[in-house]
Amino acid sequence: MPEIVLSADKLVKRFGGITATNDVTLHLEKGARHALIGPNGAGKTTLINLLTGVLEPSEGRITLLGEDITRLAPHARVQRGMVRTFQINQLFHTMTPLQTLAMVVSQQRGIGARWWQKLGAQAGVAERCAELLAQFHLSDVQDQRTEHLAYGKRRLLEIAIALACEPRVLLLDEPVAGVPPGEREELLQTVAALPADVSVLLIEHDMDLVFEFARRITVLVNGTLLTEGTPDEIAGDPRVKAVYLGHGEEAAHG
Amino acid sequence: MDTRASLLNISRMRPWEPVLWLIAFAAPLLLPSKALIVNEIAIVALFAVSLDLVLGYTGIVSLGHAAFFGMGAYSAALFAKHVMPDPLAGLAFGVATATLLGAVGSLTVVRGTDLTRLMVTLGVGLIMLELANKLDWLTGGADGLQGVVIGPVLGQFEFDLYGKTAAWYSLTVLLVCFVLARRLVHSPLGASFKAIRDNRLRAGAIGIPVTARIATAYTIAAALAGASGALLAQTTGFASLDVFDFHRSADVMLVLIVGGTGWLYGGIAGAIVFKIMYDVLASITPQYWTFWLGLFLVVLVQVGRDRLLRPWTWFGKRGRA
Amino acid sequence: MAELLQIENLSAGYGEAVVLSGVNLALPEGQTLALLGRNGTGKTTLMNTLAGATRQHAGSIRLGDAVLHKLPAHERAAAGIGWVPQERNIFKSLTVHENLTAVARPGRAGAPQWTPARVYEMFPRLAERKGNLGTQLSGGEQQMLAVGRALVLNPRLLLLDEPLEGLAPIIVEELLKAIRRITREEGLSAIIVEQHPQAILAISDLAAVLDRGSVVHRGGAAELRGQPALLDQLLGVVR
Amino acid sequence: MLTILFDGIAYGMLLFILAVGLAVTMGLMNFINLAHGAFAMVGGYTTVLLMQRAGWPFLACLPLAFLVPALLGAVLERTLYRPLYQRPHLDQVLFSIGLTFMAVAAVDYFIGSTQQIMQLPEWLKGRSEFGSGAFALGMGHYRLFIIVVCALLTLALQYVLSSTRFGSRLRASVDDQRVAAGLGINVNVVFLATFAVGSGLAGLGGALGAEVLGLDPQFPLKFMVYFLIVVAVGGTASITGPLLAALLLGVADVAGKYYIPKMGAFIVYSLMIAILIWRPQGLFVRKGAK
Amino acid sequence: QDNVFKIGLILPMTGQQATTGRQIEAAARLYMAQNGDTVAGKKVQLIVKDDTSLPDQTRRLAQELIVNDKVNVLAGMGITPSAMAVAPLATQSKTPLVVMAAATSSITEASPYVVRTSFTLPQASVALADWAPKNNIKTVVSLVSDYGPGIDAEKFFNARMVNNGGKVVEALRVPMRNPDFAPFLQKVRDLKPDALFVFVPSGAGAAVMKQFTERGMDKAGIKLIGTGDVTDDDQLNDMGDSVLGVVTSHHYSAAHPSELNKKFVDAFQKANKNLRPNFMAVGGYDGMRVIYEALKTTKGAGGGDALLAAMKGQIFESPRGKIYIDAQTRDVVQDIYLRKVEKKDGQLFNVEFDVIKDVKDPGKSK
Ligand SMILES: Nc1ncnc2c1ncn2[C@@H]1O[C@H](COP(=O)(O)OP(=O)(O)OP(=O)(O)O)[C@@H](O)[C@H]1O
Ligand SMILES: Nc1ncnc2c1ncn2[C@@H]1O[C@H](COP(=O)(O)OP(=O)(O)OP(=O)(O)O)[C@@H](O)[C@H]1O
Ligand SMILES: [Mg+2]
Ligand SMILES: [Mg+2]
Repeated sequence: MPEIVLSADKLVKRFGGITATNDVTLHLEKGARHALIGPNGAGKTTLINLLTGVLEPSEGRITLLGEDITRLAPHARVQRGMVRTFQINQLFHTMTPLQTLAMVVSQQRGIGARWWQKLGAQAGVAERCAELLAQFHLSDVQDQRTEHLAYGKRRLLEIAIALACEPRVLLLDEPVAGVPPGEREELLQTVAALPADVSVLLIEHDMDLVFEFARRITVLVNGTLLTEGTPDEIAGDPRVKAVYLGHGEEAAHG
Repeated sequence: MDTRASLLNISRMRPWEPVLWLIAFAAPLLLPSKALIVNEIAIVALFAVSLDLVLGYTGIVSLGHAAFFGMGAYSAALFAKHVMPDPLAGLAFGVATATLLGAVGSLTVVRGTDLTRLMVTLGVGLIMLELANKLDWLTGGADGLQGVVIGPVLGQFEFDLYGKTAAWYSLTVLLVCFVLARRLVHSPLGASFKAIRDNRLRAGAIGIPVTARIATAYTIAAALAGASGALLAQTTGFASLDVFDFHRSADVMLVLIVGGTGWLYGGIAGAIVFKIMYDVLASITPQYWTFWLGLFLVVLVQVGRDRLLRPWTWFGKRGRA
Repeated sequence: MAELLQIENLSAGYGEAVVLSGVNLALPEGQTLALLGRNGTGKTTLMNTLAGATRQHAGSIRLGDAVLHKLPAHERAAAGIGWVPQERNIFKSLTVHENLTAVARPGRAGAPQWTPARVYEMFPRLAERKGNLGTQLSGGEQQMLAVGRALVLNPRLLLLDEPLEGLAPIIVEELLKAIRRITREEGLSAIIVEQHPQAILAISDLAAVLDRGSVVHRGGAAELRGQPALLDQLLGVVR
Repeated sequence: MLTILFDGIAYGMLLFILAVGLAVTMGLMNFINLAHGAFAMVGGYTTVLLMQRAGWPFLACLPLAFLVPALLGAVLERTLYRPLYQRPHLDQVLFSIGLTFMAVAAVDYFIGSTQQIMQLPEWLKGRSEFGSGAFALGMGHYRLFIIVVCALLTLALQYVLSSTRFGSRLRASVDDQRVAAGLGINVNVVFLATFAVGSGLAGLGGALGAEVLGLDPQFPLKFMVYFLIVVAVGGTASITGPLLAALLLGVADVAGKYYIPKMGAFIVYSLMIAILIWRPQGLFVRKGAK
Repeated sequence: QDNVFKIGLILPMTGQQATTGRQIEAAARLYMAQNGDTVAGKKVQLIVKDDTSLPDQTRRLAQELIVNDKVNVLAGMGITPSAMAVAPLATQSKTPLVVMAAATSSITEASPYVVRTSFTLPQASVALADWAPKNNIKTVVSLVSDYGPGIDAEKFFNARMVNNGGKVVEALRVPMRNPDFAPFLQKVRDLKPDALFVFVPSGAGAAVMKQFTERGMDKAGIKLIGTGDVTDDDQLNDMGDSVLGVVTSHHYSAAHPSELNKKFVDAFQKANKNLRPNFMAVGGYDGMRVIYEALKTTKGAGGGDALLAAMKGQIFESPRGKIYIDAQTRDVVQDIYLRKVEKKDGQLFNVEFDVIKDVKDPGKSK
């Protein structure tokens, strides 16, 4: 049986009267390509926020690589290898993509607290940045301030940052929203091509991509786990169709 | 451009920088009558650079920076009075106590919004002021601390009435601190400060220990503020309660904003502009100079600092960032 | 058929930078235009210019009798523009309900009226979150609210900037149906920007493709939909 | 003891009335207007000058103490403030401090730097005493007057901001000026009106506060810290927040100085720091706000 | 150049203490206008600087005046720390420093070059403590601002009060930043002493007065007494009838009944938009006189030490009455008056009704 790297145990999150996450249990295997789908407001983003420590769960337990991280600070979870992207871009608007990535790479390599060396002076940092910039088609805008980039470019940077962290567990919250069709596939291929021991959890409403990418799919509805299974099982599940997929030809847009 | 070169380019020394410093160091010789104001500018500039580290680079507003300034000033003065008159030792002591206070004080700024930080720091500053007032057996209370005698720098250079030694001493300390600060802001650590300023949520999400970094930035800034306070006490041979006063924190903030935040030279530029303007205006109209200073600030903001402080952009195309 | 919207020789941009140049477009009353184009070609800029949120350098825009380009932004809503910005821009310190009521205005006499209640009917999810602040909504909920907020303006022309982004397939399906219904049955016109041409062309009457700030293709939507090769070439899907 | 409570409430109300205008501009419009005190000073001087030089009765001056700064605020909003809404907060700080400096020097130049002292009408000067011993309650009539005026104002403001469409349009304009305009809100008029009212309130506060706090050209700088404390502790999201904060601080300050005078200087600041560290968003924030 | 005699007058011209600066500057200029600006063949030049009450500024300005402008005399000093910061410079450069306002006792000890023409708080408060027990005031509460002069006033008043058989029920100190006196006054009211002794910096005095009456403390049988700062001539007229009858002790009142004073007040008011001179002004006026006389005596020869020597021991008639500069302590010795606020010609004045002659600064005898 494959090793479980990340697991959520009976997670509950309440906002006042709303229960956004209701008793959710989820296991992510080593090397998983796992998708999380569900109607709008089902609690997908909330779940990611709980896993990464942006929110504190009302109840339940989170384990990462065998360690209980329920109360761990967000940055400490990143240092243990769990990285996420945001549904709504969270970027460093006064820095350039290059500076941003150089900072993230330094941070990732444990030299983020050095104050006596220049950013980018250490061996390999600049090279790694160049690689990432090229991979995400950002080389041409590497020296522009992030706030002046077009939305699509900013979206790419959002994901590039996460990958620069060299994650072992990667949580992607609608990563390709705003990215044009051609580049979507390419982007997901980049993700899919991550080393086999990296586990990925993907939230996405573009079903073509989800079914192409995922080996397992979990469906969340109203904060509760509806079902979990292989893509084929999910695609055929009438309950999923009723609450999420719909029936029309336009269902999976694109 | 090659990524590495492009990255390192940002921190390259610009040709005008050594020129600026040379002029600064030559000033007390060329204009001996202005040595005292050069000294004062250097002190304020150092104070403003310190604020820039927290405000400009880390995005932490502080209206209580005088707490560290005052701590440095009183520590250095008391050290000279009770332990030994050597200025460098006193400076080190002032920096040390201010650093300590900064480390403790940083607990109050790691959480909250801009407004909360503004007020908490302000509160800490005012409490320090009241404390210094109450501890009058140590600080001399509201009359100020007297009997401070500062020895010669390095056992060689006496503080003279013309203020030349003072000016060079302060300029040297400013230069050393500035070089260190410059190193810092272009380093990975400095980049993480900027990241926290721009987007704290994301900074945490890429593994930056946000709280600890804010505390670090704040403590470093406190150390520099302490140094500038110590310089003031040593070059005037006096310390009084107003080193802790609210207006000092407010003034240094104005100085920094005038010069521009997040630039390091902003603090220096602001100090030069502000002090010279005060000196000129106040000698023309000692009663109403605040009006003209206010007018300057209003115009500065309305016209835009970039265009006012960088004359070469007055005629060029606008909109280039 | 009378043209509702008439754009002539429009150029616009940010600061001094010019993004759009020489754009000509026309849209008859009650019709829907699919506005397509790759990333960064100026689709959002065009929408924002219509809404008065971007600096217009030259050209003219007319909406019915109104000379739109001479009106300040806030009067354009009265003239009949209903805008759904790309980044949603929900008012974060207002509740869902306040987001709707703050901007709601009565429509033209005789036409069916959009009210907050009707928006809730269309998106029941919003009704459940009526008292939540803007920031406390999920991404999809924000998108629904942005659409609803544009509808309660009772516009004559809806500007929808990537309205399907982030919505669940089933909602997408329903929203598309709703848009079709609103345009066909209530005489509303709409411009829809989308990254995915297929879904949107299916419900549009006309199509236009932007590239580097200029219109490079104009025609019927069904026509374009039937020519995947042309579409791919225009949108640069296959590179 | 009740007297102390009463004095504390009156003092708190006074702080509130001085700060409420700032809560409006800073909290609702998101503009750091440190020149707030200058508008308060304008209101104060309007009243004092009208009473001293034109012999107007106190009550008749109050509407003008509102209107004059409101009008001034409106003019300045149109000319100087408006271009700065989109600018960084620090620029706003610089600008509004500059404006304050100018106001201070100008008042000094035209009116002089001495304290202006206001003569209240007789019916406000008195004092009523009730009960005795620990429950003795002495109420200065003027303080009572402040409490009443303040309470009425709060109710009116709270109603306008939370229950009218104007309130939500204002907050929408602040959240996103560009989009609000694009959705048909006349942002300029909304801001103009709000700023004018905020300035007017400041002026009213200045007029009412001049009696207790004194009035000289330094007024805007001297009391800036107090305005800020009230707004910070109360949070900027509502009107009731600053009100409760002002009351809490007022009572704590007065009681503290009465019972432990030696700690007098520390009380307000320590309380503020404690509260803000405990609740960094302010003590009374709108339910559920981030 | 050699024929110019420069006086560097450093004062707070802006900020909280601005009125101090204004009064002194006006008085100094008045003295020069009345006595000409040429003395002993030298042209007297007054250089006014604003230190905004910041000691480090005072110090820098003084230093610049000494080394750049080569002033012959430094003068002014609005607050104690300013004077203290400048004192070492006076010693180092052998420049006489004429203190015209700052009132803490110890200033004259900070440098042998300091000469004071204002007053000290012990001077004023001790006189009051002598008067009070003889006038049915047996128990007092003292209320002072929590800074140097306030603490001086408290110390000397209370000690002398006890010495004279009175009783000090409580000594209250008010923080410098204190917008509302209510809690302190309420405390006093609950303690029910015969009188409340007040020292607050001029400016805050009016607020205390008003709140005192508003609280009905006079009706509860508590008298208000204090040093003259509380009923500062500058503002007295605006304080309203509630201050009628308040007894204070001070060295100067604009209502001092002498020919010289009448002339001084009239001329001052004429030159300054009807502003009434207060005790600050008289400090500045007399300070200028001390400098002028010293210059006359030395004929401008001999530098700072000679000037200083010529300042010591000057005896003359000032608008406040006869004063002299004690040669030993360089501090002013003067009559302290007990005054009561009364209405004359529709205006409020501190009318003198008793005098204690030749009061030295009691702080020096310690
Ligand atoms: N801070 C909050 N306070 C109150 N309710 C909240 C808060 N944050 C989220 N919610 C509610 O919790 C529910 C789950 O939100 P979440 O963002 O997790 O949905 P989601 O599954 O990511 O949806 P989408 O696909 O639309 O992004 C939503 O209905 C939302 O309104
Ligand atoms: N605020 C801005 N300031 C300066 N330039 C901008 C700004 N916003 C967009 N641009 C530039 O304008 C161009 C067009 O951008 P626009 O957002 O209109 O494209 P788009 O077609 O909507 O792209 P997307 O599909 O990514 O939304 C881009 O090159 C972008 O860099
Ligand atoms: Mg989501
Ligand atoms: Mg777009």
